Amino acid sequence: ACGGAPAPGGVPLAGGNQATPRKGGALRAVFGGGPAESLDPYAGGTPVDFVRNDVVYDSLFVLRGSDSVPSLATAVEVAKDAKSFTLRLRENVRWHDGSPFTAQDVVYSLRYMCSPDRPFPSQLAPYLDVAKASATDAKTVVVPTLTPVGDPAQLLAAIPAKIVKDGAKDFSAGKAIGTGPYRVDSFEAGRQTRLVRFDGHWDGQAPADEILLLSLSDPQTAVRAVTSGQADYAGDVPVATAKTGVPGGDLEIRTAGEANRVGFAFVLNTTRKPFDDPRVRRAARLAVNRQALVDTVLLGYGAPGNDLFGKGARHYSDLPPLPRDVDAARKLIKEAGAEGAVVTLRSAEYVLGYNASTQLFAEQLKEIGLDARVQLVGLQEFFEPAALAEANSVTFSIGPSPLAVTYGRLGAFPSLGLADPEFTAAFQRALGATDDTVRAQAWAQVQKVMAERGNTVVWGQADVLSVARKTVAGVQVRDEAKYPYLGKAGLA
Amino acid sequence: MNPGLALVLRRTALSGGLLVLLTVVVYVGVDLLPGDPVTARLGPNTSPARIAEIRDHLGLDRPVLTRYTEWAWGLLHGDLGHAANHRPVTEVLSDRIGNSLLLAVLAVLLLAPLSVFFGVLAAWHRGRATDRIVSSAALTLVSLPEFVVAGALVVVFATGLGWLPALSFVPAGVSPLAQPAVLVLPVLSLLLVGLAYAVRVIRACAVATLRSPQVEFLTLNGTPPLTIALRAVVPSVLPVAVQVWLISASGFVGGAVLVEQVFGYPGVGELLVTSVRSGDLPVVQALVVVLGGGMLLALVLADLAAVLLTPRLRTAVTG
Amino acid sequence: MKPLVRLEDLALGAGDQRLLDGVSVELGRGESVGIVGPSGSGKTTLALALFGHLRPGVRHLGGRVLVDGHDMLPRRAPGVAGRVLGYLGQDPGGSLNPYARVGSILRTAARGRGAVPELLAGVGLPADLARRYPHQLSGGQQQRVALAAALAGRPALLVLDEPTTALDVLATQEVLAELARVRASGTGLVWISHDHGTVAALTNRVLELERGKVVRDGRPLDRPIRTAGQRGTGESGREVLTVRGLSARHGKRTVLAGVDLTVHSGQLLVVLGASGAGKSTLARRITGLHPQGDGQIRLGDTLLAPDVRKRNLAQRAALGLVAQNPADALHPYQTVRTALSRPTSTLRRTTTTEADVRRLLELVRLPGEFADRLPGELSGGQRQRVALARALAAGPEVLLCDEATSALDTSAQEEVLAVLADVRARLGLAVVLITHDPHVAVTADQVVVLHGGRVATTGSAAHLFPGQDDPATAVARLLTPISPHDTRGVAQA
Amino acid sequence: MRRAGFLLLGAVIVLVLLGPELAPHSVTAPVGPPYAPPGPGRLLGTDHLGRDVLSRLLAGGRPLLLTSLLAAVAGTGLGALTGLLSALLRWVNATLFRLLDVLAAVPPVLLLLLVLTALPSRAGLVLAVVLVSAPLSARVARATADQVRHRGHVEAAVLRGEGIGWLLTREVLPLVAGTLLADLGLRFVLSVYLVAAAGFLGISGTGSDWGLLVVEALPGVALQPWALLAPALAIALLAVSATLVADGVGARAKAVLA
Ligand SMILES: Nc1ncnc2c1ncn2[C@@H]1O[C@H](COP(=O)(O)OP(=O)(O)OP(=O)(O)O)[C@@H](O)[C@H]1O
Ligand SMILES: Nc1ncnc2c1ncn2[C@@H]1O[C@H](COP(=O)(O)OP(=O)(O)OP(=O)(O)O)[C@@H](O)[C@H]1O
Ligand SMILES: [Mg+2]
Ligand SMILES: [Mg+2]
Ligand code: NI
Repeated sequence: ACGGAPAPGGVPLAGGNQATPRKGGALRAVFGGGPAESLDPYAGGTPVDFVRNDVVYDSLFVLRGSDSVPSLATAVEVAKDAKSFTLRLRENVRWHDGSPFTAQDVVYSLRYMCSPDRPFPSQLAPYLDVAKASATDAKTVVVPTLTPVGDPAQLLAAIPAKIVKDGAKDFSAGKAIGTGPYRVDSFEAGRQTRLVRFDGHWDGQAPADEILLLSLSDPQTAVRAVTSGQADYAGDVPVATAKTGVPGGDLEIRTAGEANRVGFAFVLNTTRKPFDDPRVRRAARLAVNRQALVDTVLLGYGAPGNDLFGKGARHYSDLPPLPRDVDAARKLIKEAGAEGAVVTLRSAEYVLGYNASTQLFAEQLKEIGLDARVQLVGLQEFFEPAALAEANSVTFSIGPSPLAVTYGRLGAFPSLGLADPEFTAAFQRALGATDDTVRAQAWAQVQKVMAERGNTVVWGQADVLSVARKTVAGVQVRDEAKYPYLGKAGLA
Repeated sequence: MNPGLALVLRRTALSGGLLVLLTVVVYVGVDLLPGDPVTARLGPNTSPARIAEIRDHLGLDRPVLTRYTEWAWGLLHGDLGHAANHRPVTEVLSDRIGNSLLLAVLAVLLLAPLSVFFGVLAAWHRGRATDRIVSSAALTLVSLPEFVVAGALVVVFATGLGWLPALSFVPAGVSPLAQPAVLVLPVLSLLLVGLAYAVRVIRACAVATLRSPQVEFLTLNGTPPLTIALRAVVPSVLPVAVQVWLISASGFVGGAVLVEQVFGYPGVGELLVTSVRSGDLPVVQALVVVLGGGMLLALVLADLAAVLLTPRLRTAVTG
Repeated sequence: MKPLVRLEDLALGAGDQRLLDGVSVELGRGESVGIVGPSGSGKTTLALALFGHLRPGVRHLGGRVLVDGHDMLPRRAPGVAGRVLGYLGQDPGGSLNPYARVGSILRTAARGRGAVPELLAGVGLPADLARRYPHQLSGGQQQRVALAAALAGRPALLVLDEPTTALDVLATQEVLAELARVRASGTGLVWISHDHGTVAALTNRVLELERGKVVRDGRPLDRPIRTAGQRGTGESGREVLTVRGLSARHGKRTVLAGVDLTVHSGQLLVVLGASGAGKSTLARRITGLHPQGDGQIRLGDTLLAPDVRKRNLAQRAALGLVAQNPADALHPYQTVRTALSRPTSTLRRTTTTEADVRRLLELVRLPGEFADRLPGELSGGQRQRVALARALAAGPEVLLCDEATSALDTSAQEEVLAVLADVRARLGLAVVLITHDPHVAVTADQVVVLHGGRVATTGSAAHLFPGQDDPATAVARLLTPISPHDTRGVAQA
Repeated sequence: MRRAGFLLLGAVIVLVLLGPELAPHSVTAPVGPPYAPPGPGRLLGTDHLGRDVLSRLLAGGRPLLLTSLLAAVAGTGLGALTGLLSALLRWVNATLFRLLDVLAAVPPVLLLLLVLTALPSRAGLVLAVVLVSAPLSARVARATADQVRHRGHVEAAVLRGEGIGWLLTREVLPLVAGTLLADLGLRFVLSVYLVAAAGFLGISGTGSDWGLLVVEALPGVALQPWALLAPALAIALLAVSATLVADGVGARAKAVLA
């Protein structure tokens, strides 16, 4: 299913070992990490933080494929006006210290995660009125919303919303407590976390006795950890490494599968010339050589995109990609009078491949008569609002998050969103719809506008690759494939 | 008072003043860097309005001098503030600084004798094959980026021969000293890169000494080459060599990012770069103070060493 | 018996010039031989050739050097230097490793044989010098330490290139006595010197070189005692330089105290004193190179700042200095022309013509083509003369010469002194001459004798060197301490 | 050996200067698949974007010389100047040199960032490298000059009223030039990578020079080692040949400096 021609050694296996892992043993996994890690689920932002949080803490809902399934919450009831919802919580859940899980924990967690004091405040904040959230009894929580939210379970599953214990403030190694299948034994930021199985987990016991999470900032080093036998699994491996292949018969390169690909895009700024003109936007989409980008930037590990984010998410419109047509693009540019217009393409190596794709995109835009200039910047300044507002295009990628999350994010940023009345109306309708058919219609309309005159040039869907010992089994994807769920993983 | 001691005290006091200057410059400078902690962290996932709200909440919009004063006040009380992830900065720094110092000290301990050995050896055989080999090898080694050197070492000693671990994993809370094997390759990588510079400079100094009349005198009186090297050449290169070692050591502590990354060794270099990238200003500022303070101290020591090792300067101070 | 050293038709050259031309000599074991000859005749070149050592720029044109049966050219046979041959060069200051203390230098040289205090005592130096660094020694002390180091190796043949140039008469006698002992123990000597007295005292065979050729090989000439030069008249012009209560410190050590001195225009003032008495320090104090100390220095009516950096150009131009060590006083990479033209251009702000350079070279009896040479391509005496010419270049009012003729043979020395006398007479130049040479001392108008940093005696030459007294004896008498306390002077005060 | 050095250096310099004209392919546009191995028409293969490595190598020399060499020369020059002045003048040692100490105390990466923020251009890059290297060169220069500044000829020059310029350039510099040249050679290589590191941090003011080529080639080094080795070796070649020549010339023609 992969485009291009992967090298003999580099054909990735979808999904990996499907066997049920045996009970016991220690799983050693490497992820990107660093000194900024934290056991506080709202204070750390590195990959290993997300992986660790997933097994130490539980969420109210989790994503399985495109569906949100109950976790700490068993059900959610949405009010008619979609301006509040009621959560029913699971019985017999215990914290790592043995105390019972209550509705008060959820209320506290919602407030905790949305507070601006958090280094990474939850993205639920614009949706939920957490100050007014209340526990009506030990297992029921009512949460008013700030805008109509028709399907809160999707949001609660897709946006990391780990539940911490009521009153928890101190998340140092001995104190960090969750309800998840593993508890923290020892932790040192940027080095490693030792997690041991929590036998009292509500979802049954996890297979591995112990998970050792190793933090490395350099992906190549991470792969070397596996090839040299010092680890069993390395997540989010660069395509070049995959292409090189791994030595030895007991290692394999895996992909998280087509449904878990990440959409790579250039988001055009519709608040500025020349991309304020839909014709020029369309020209850019006609100009981009999707297959070349997939073959070069992704080394074939992926497929051309259709300019819509959210492949694999619910209500995604699987339209065919726009075929490349340089002549038509030139004509559109001429019509719009944008010949020779200067366009700055802002990028940083936020994700491997951003800069490369931007450089190629610039070459392709030059072919249709735009004066494309690549603006490569450092990570620390990449997302400066003022600078983003000045750039004509920003390189960006989003995984298969629910469409509400994806378009919500883009819309929050004037220079990333699409200022189009039809689009905005349809989006609001989709977000607030409590009925699934209405929702499906609304999303279809949102994506139709995007496909016609949208501003996201999603040129490719990239495989999420990992390197693993063949015996590593049970690795699941819940929200993003880059941060797999290890709660059911172990050695077969 | 002993004039030597007086010199040290005066220089140390002066360095204290310089450190204050450094903190002002760096605090303000870092503050002016593009990007701010909140945007760098939250990125595009958060609307500009919300970002502004959080910035305001954290007091990032207050005048920089106000914040500097607060920060400096905390500094005086040993409080370096909190990192972006709310850990006390002192805690974030402490283990990494130790690790980096360990690496740097080991590398310099090896660098010092080796650089003098190869530098003097090349100078002794100046213009001949040994010199060419040493000099060219040195230059080639520096020309190859550190990660290539480090990578080659891994391929040979870890992947190939299997003598040493490819990665310097150390369990949480354990000092790398407990597993000395993990230190070998990182130290070696730093050493090879640092050696080149030291060898070349020391060679140049030694060549000047070897052309001097005192060496002619010693040679003509049949002094064994080793004695000449040890008594006349080595002492003459030491005042300069000390500066070179110091320069290398400072590079080993704060600039060993790539070596640290290749071996997964948790050191200060990586901390500095990631903190800069993620806009974690309290950590950056604290690091600069600690590294800068350490460097200023080391510079005082190097100045002192230069005086002590140059007889004319020493006798001018001590009478 | 097999000779220890054999030179066969040795020829060395530099550029298109022959420095040594067909030199054939044999030296037996234990034999002592003097080498004499005018400055630039090739003495040092010959001495170095024995070691198979050629200075940069010098080429081996032909012939052999055999030492103990080994060929030394083109490559030095190993094991000869040190065991068979020992060496002391013309530039003693430079021979000492500046990074080692005297004690360490001597221990290295002795290689375990001989204790440092004995080695120092052998050359007439106190044992407490062992803790000093070479730069803390006076010129004469440096020379004796270097000699002690050369002696310490106990080779079969010692090659000594003008080893007493910086020594006063008393110290010379001590050194000669030590060398006589060394000789008696069977060590041979190659003694290069301009002082025929010492040559006669230590050797029974002399080689005379001229333009790289051996022109005489025979017994040392018992030359008649040099005709004493023109005695000073004691007449004096106006006061140009007055020094009152001058003292000097090196750190905590006071090396000069309460020195009063008046220099009149046209006068020749000779400063005498044992090695280490403070003569060079006095010169350095006056010229402002050594500002640590008290007292007043007046040039005419103006009070001079102690530090030369605080003096203006006219004041600097008025005082000329020829430093004791010419090897170090000339920049190794600057040609003679540069050395001679800079003083005028900086001090007098005029450009120097080629004729000026030639005139200056002519003054010190050097050929004009030397203008393009680097110091390394000059002989010791030639370097000294360039340094003197440089000091004269800016036309000073007072010229301080620190052993400015020590490396010159008698005739060159006389010529140079005659030039100075001429300039004194014509232009009223005052010359302060620091010297160990009694024959020069007697030509003074005024004599100042330093003792342990204080002025011990001062007076006219006529007064201090009465009648037909032999100058050497007279100087020796002046230098002899009056009481034991005196030897220590202020140095240890 | 010296001849070989000269030939080598000459060849490298010709290549560097004419390189951009000799480049057979576009420097920015892909000419084939990414990480293609060397083959006919693409002597050194392609890089991660499928661009011709040889062309990029040929084009990357000039910016390298313009930035890194200039920066290294300026850095060592400024450092040596301050270092030598500090050895000769007490007040310089007490003021300027101390300021350099402060500079030395700022981690290079940060200094680079700060300067480039204020001056985001090639000039800023040069300035940053100068500021990073000057304090270190200054120390080496001062320590070396301290060994020779007491010599008789320096005193003679002071006596005859030579200005600081003469003392510095004519009396002391020739004696310490060997050490400073050694320092310069290494500063050059280090500045190449400092400039590359700037690119790494996303703050490059230059197009693509050899340092950047090395950094870009790193992730795919296993697939296309030539993309990394070629520029790295080119840097080494430049450094080694320049050093061989400098050593040879320095040993022979000291007088030229004086
Ligand atoms: N490298 C050289 N190039 C050219 N001429 C040289 C070189 N070295 C020495 N000479 C010349 O060789 C001659 C002999 O020099 P040498 O040092 O042997 O003289 P010397 O007899 O020791 O004189 P002095 O008594 O002045 O020390 C001198 O005229 C000197 O100028
Ligand atoms: N840097 C120094 N530190 C301490 N003592 C010194 C230093 N330099 C010289 N001296 C001492 O000062 C005294 C005077 O030295 P000076 O060089 O003036 O002697 P001098 O009369 O010129 O002797 P000479 O005839 O041997 O040249 C000597 O005893 C010497 O050892
Ligand atoms: Mg001589
Ligand atoms: Mg003297
Ligand atoms: Ni050898």
